Amino acid sequence: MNDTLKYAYYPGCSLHASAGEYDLSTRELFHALGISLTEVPDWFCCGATPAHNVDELLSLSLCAKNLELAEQVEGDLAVACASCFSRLKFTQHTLEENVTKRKQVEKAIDAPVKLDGKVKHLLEILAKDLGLERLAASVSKPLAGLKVACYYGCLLTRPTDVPNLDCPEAPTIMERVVEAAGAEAVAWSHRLECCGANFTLSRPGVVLQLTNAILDSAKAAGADCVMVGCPLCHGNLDIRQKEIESVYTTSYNLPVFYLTQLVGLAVGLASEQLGLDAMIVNPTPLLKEKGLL
Amino acid sequence: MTSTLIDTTIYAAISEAIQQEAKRILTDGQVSTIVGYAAARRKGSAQPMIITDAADADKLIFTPACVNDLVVYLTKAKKDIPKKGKIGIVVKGCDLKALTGLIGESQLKREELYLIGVPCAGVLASTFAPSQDLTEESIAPKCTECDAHLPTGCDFVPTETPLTPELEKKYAVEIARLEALTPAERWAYWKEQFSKCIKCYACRQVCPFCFCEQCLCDRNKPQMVETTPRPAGNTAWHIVRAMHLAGRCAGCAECERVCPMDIPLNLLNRKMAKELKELYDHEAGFEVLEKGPLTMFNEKDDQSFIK
Amino acid sequence: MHPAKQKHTFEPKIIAFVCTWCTYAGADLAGTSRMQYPSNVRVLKFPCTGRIDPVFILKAFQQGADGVLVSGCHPGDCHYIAGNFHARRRFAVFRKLLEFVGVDLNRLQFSWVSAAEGGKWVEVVTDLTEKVRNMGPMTEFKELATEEQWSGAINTPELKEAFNAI
Amino acid sequence: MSRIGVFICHCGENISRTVDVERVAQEVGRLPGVAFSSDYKYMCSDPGQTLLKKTIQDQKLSHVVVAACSPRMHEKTFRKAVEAAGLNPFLCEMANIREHCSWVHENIEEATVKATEIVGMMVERVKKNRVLPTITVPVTKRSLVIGGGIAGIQAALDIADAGHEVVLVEREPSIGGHMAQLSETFPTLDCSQCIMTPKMVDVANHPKIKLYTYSEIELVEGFIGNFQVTIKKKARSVDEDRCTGCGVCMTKCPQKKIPNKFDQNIGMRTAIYIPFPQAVPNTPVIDRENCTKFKTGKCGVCQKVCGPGAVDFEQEDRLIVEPVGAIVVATGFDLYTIDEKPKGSPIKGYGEFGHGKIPDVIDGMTFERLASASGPTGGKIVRPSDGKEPKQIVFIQCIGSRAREKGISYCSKVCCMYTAKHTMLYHHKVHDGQAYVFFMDARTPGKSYDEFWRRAIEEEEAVYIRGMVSRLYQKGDKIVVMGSDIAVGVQVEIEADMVVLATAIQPQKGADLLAQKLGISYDKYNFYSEAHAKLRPVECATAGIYLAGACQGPKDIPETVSQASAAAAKVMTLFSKDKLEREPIVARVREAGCVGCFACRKVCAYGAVEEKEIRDRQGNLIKVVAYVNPGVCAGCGTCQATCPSKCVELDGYTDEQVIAMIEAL
Amino acid sequence: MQKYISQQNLNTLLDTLIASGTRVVAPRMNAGTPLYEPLTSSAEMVMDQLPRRSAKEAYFPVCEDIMTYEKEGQKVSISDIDPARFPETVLVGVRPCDACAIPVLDAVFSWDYKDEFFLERRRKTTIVGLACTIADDACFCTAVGLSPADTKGSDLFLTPLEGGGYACESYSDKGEALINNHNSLFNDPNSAASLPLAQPYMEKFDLKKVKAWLDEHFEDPSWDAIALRCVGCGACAFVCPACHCFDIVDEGTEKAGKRRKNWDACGFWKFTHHASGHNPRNQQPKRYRNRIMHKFKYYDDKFGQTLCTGCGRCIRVCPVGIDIAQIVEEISKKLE
Repeated sequence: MNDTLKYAYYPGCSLHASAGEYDLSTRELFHALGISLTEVPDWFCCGATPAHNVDELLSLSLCAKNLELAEQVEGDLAVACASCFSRLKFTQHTLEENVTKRKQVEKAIDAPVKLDGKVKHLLEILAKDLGLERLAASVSKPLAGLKVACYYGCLLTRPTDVPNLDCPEAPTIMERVVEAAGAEAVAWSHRLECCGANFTLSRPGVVLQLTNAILDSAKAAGADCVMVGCPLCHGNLDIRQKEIESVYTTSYNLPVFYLTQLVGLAVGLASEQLGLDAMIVNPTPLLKEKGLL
Repeated sequence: MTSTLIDTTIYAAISEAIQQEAKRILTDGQVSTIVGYAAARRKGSAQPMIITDAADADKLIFTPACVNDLVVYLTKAKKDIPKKGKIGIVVKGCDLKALTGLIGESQLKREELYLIGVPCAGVLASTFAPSQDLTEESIAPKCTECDAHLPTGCDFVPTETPLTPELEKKYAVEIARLEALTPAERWAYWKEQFSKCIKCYACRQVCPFCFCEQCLCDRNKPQMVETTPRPAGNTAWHIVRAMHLAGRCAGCAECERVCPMDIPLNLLNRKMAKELKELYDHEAGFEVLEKGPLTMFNEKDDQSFIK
Repeated sequence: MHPAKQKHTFEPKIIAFVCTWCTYAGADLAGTSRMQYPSNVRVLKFPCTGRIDPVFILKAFQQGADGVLVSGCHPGDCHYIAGNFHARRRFAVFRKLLEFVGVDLNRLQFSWVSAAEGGKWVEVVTDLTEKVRNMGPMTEFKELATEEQWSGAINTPELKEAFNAI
Repeated sequence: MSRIGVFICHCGENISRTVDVERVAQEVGRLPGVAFSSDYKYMCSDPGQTLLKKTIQDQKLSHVVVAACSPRMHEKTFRKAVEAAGLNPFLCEMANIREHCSWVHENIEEATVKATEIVGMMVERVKKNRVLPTITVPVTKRSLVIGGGIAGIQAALDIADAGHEVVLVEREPSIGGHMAQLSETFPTLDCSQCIMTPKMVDVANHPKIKLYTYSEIELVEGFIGNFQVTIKKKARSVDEDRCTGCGVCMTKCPQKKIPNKFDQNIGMRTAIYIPFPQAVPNTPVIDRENCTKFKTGKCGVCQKVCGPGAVDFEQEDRLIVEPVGAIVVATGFDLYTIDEKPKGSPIKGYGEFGHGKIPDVIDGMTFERLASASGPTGGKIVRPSDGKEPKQIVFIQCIGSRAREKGISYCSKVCCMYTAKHTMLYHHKVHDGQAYVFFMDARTPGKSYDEFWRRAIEEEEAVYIRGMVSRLYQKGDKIVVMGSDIAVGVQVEIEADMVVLATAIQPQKGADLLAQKLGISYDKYNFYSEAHAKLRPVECATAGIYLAGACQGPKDIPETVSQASAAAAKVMTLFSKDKLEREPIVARVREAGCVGCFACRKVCAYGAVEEKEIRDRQGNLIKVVAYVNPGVCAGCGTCQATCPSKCVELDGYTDEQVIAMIEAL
Repeated sequence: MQKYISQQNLNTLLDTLIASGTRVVAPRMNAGTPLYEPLTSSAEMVMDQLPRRSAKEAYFPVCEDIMTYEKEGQKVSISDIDPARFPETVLVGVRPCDACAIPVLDAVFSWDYKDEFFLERRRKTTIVGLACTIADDACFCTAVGLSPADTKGSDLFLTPLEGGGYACESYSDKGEALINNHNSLFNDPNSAASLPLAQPYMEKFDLKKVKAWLDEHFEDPSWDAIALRCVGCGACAFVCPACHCFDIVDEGTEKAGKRRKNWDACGFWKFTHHASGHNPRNQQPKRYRNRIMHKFKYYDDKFGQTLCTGCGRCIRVCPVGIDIAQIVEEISKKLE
């Protein structure tokens, strides 16, 4: 493996909006780790969760086009958002399997479909391409004593055979990464439960119920905070936490970090480089308490 | 027009290295015999040489005229070569593939061989005099498709690395041309070629894989293939031969080189190799295989051609 | 009642190499069910398609066959476990070779016909016969057989006439 | 020149209606080598056969062609007749002019021409036929049975009762296998050990059965009727002849806390032990890994207390060679490991179900041991974690089975039934407890099986929930089981005290290695393959080797027992003759030409090709050639088509015969 | 009789002959290989290359039928080939190294047994020789005592001249006849000098010495050194103008077939392979030894001639670079 890792970078819409801190921390962290990210020129929405529910061809074409754009940039395609990751992977998988659909899509985007390029979630890049040893080596401020509940949500590892990020039902990649960063990953039950995703707008009740269960089990497992790799999960767990607490008359006060933020801290990046101030549940007390700020 | 030269300057150093090594292993008794190349009378020409005395080691050379696949001398078909003790042999990458295949077919044992690998930029085509320079035009067709300039897994390989320019793949081009023709046109092409055949069996005798003690084409009870050098028998012979080599031939192209009638025999073998690659992703000669593509099967093999 | 046969100017010679357990039995079934098919086919019985040597196909063409059929058990049904799997590879490769030397593969048919498929046997044989009949005689190998090296040739005007007559 | 006789049969009118038989007879009469040619109304009739025999003698015929129906109909008939007339039966061929001609063509001219050519073809063929002597193979009337579970025991007893010696080899210290571990058995709920142990004792006492426990198959050579089997008898450290089975050694052994595999490691045993009280033989074995004597050199109590002085620390593994004529493979099954993915296996684990992490998540076999009266808890169903009685218990079916994404797509067949049984056993012992079962489908075919399942629901109050479990996790001392009830379409969450996973049935570890020793084939799961899925379900493709029980695929006890008896019957059939006769259609190697490339061996599905050394008079090795074992060869001829120099020939289908037929056309 | 013929007239001559139904055999390209083959037009003729195979096949075919058989019932019937059917042939552009081999072959085919097939074809063939202007380092005709302008074996001999055309001289009635029948195409000889002839650089062998050594050394270690590497093909014999061994095989079916005569080569292991399985020449060097012995000793013993014309073909085609010229040269030095 050559030493300077190069990637095409597909931030996805959220990272240019609600999840700005994810984008920021990602760029900063990768820069710090000496991994080069080049943003895919003219990338556009992957269609996220809605598109494929209404028009499969559309969602496939959107991703296929993005994949084609990515070809211009050297290196595999690095993706931060679990949803984008899932969609891009799905597209590759579907078009691999199904020639007819591939033909349709090629017609739609008026270009040959490129399936050879690899789509990788940030976790994959940290854990596999860079490698846990090298990651651990670049840690200057180990997250000693920090108990982290690693939350995968639905899309990172499932369905079987599509993302191939880790074992779909009993993954460990997040734990391995955060442990490389010196933190302690707690064993808890709701790592892969659904957070309700975009029902947050249409059926908030459902989402509250689900997110509450998640936070509850994280807390029960003794976690100080939650780590996610998905803007939407982040939204539901972080932004809604106060609301959850009030509805279920309980208190969690669990900061919800993006993986890049926690790892960023470990490699010694400053809070502003990681956009910690953008977090709703204020992490500062916790980090101070643990002597990480 | 003058065709661009191919750099063979390293061949001198290689010859030197071969001589040193040959002397060494013969003196310390590691091997009893070495099969290599030596210079011959005609200008620039080379010939196979079998030496058993360290004193002869400095006769060994490597030049663009060292065309032979010496591996043939290790096969059962060549009983007369003394085969006591370990035998040393000089092999180019292409020759090595044949050797690998022969191990897979229980004809050779690696531990009984001492392999002197030759880094090779290419050798001369049979249609050019041995005195010719090695150029993009005079290079043997097989060398234009070579993927084994540096032999691997040998006991000794000189350190030189050959400069190997990308060349137009002569067989690939010719196969494509023939495939584009109609069956009738292809038949006409091969008919003309095979009509020249005189059944001298040079193609068979130099082929490392024609190690059969009795070729079925020599049998007369039953006579599977006409033995007479007539168009019918010739055609049958070359078809049967290509079939027998399918999946085994790794393209040393000796059959084609030695054919006194210039029949492009290796075309058939390369075509077969191409098909086996496409059908079963098989490529001969890279590793010792327990079973060849035609002695094994996969339940999911293509059967689109079967009703 | 089968349709009245019309006479053809050319009746192809079809040679079929079949395995005894499936296709031969299938052909028997066609017989016991009194199905009708062209009489051009001549059947050679083998224990298994695995026994069928490509040389036989070559020989058949040399002996004047206009079409050749090779048929055996469906994959998985081989009486000898895997004979037909080996045959499948062997012929997949051999037909490519024949094609490359200029044999029209429409004259060479492979099929799986089980002991229960009398109907399929009839269909396969009929189709091949019709196809080859429309293609006309397989002259390539026949011509070869009559050709000599120029040096061995002798004046045979009557033979030439005879051949041109074909 | 040969003197061939050709007999054209009219088959009443079946042939003569569309084939001009006289004309065929005439034309064929002109073929080179034909000495006699005539037609007759019914060749297969007595007078027809008499005519045949008479003509052979009068005309001094060298070969015979009978043109009639399909050889598949009457070849045997005519070859017998020919033999009776003093000719070798294989010098007679049939030309099929009925099924392949008269019945499928209506035009008399065409049919007659075709018939003539068919006969002509067979005439050329028969000319090249050789005299073939029938092959006979001696049969050693002893049988090897591999595996001492119910399958092996049943097969062994059946064969032994028929009066043939049986060598029974078991890997564990005692026979009994999995059935001995079970508590009760469906659908009758009779105690497994009560019906099992008597059979085990029968084996031990049977004069015709030679029992090797704590032993494994090392090497298998030879072929049907003539196998040489090398058995490795592992060092037991206890002399079987001396040991009286008094058990003092075990009571005195200081190492008492060793998890007992037989009890799924929930019960404990000593270092010198018998796996369970009814073990056969009742001779302890020292588990050298855990024995203080072997670890430190000290201790040796067992030796001191052993009256007969049976304990022998110096004992070593022994190799024993047993000649046998047939082999029954009954190696049984193993349970799917629900932990993390086993190394190097395509099969993925169920880490998410917390097995191995959550103590009260157990598998079905562990539940059997809990429920078993002779088990570690004396039949009390309690939680491994705290010994409390579970009041809420959840059974989850299809763990591994029918889970393509987990690497196993087959159904394990017995889980539906034993889970139903478990709910009953639980209900019988914990009256106030509640059992839940998550299932995909309930598969209960089999005599009074479905009734049994219904009973579990209707009388024993098990709650069956159709749907799979998505996740379970420890919460306090409860296990939260989250799943979906797809029948109702709601999410269910149960706080259970104990969870039982119905894990899939898999072949024994190392099944593939044993198969390679035996030269039998196996599928991608390592289940052994039968010769034919429908018609030869208990035979292996390799002659003389038979299958019994779950080593071939998931089976319950009754099925296993019947297959074991079937296998035994096959063995007895084989043993019913002193010599094995088979049609001499086998491959032979022309050693003079063979170059020993062994392409033939590579394509032989029967492992019939062996290596043979050719030596000169001084004994120097000239070359190694292929040798086809006529006892094993099945006669497919794939080897011949593969041999580059055609140095292996299939009798009855030689190149000479084939080419002659082609040239006849 | 001395004459001159222009290239154009020569072509006209050949075309007239072809038109008259005579078979005109001359060097032409067949799929990229120069071979002696029947012409359909003089335009096909190529004079500047030595054909890959020798001219011998014009009267000693690669393969010819010598009888046919048929079987019916219990009897066999045989019919012969009628030599009258061999075609009239004019063989043009024959190099001296090919032409000189013809008298050599005549000797063996008309010795104790008269081979009607060979002799009749000879009778019907007129040989038009051509002085040789092309030589490479495999050529050694001069070394075996011949020359690029040797007229032995030719009925008519052409010598290419400066400024085109050929001086031609007849050496037999056949040659004479050819000129007379087409008189108009021949002119009187002119003074133009002939083109420079080929000059094989190999020095003349002392064939006496060679034979003398061979007489004494049937068994000799050097045979291994010479031919251990021989792979046992028939290329050398088949391209040789003087090799004349043949094999006879029956080919056909149970009902009918032919008996055929094919070229054979002493290099083949089968050449001396007995039905018993025994092979007196059980090793390749022994087989190759026969090639040298036959050419430079046995044939001399029988017919007082050498069975090699130094055309160098076997040297050019040998797959393993066996060089007969070098071998003979070394042998000739052995006695010094």
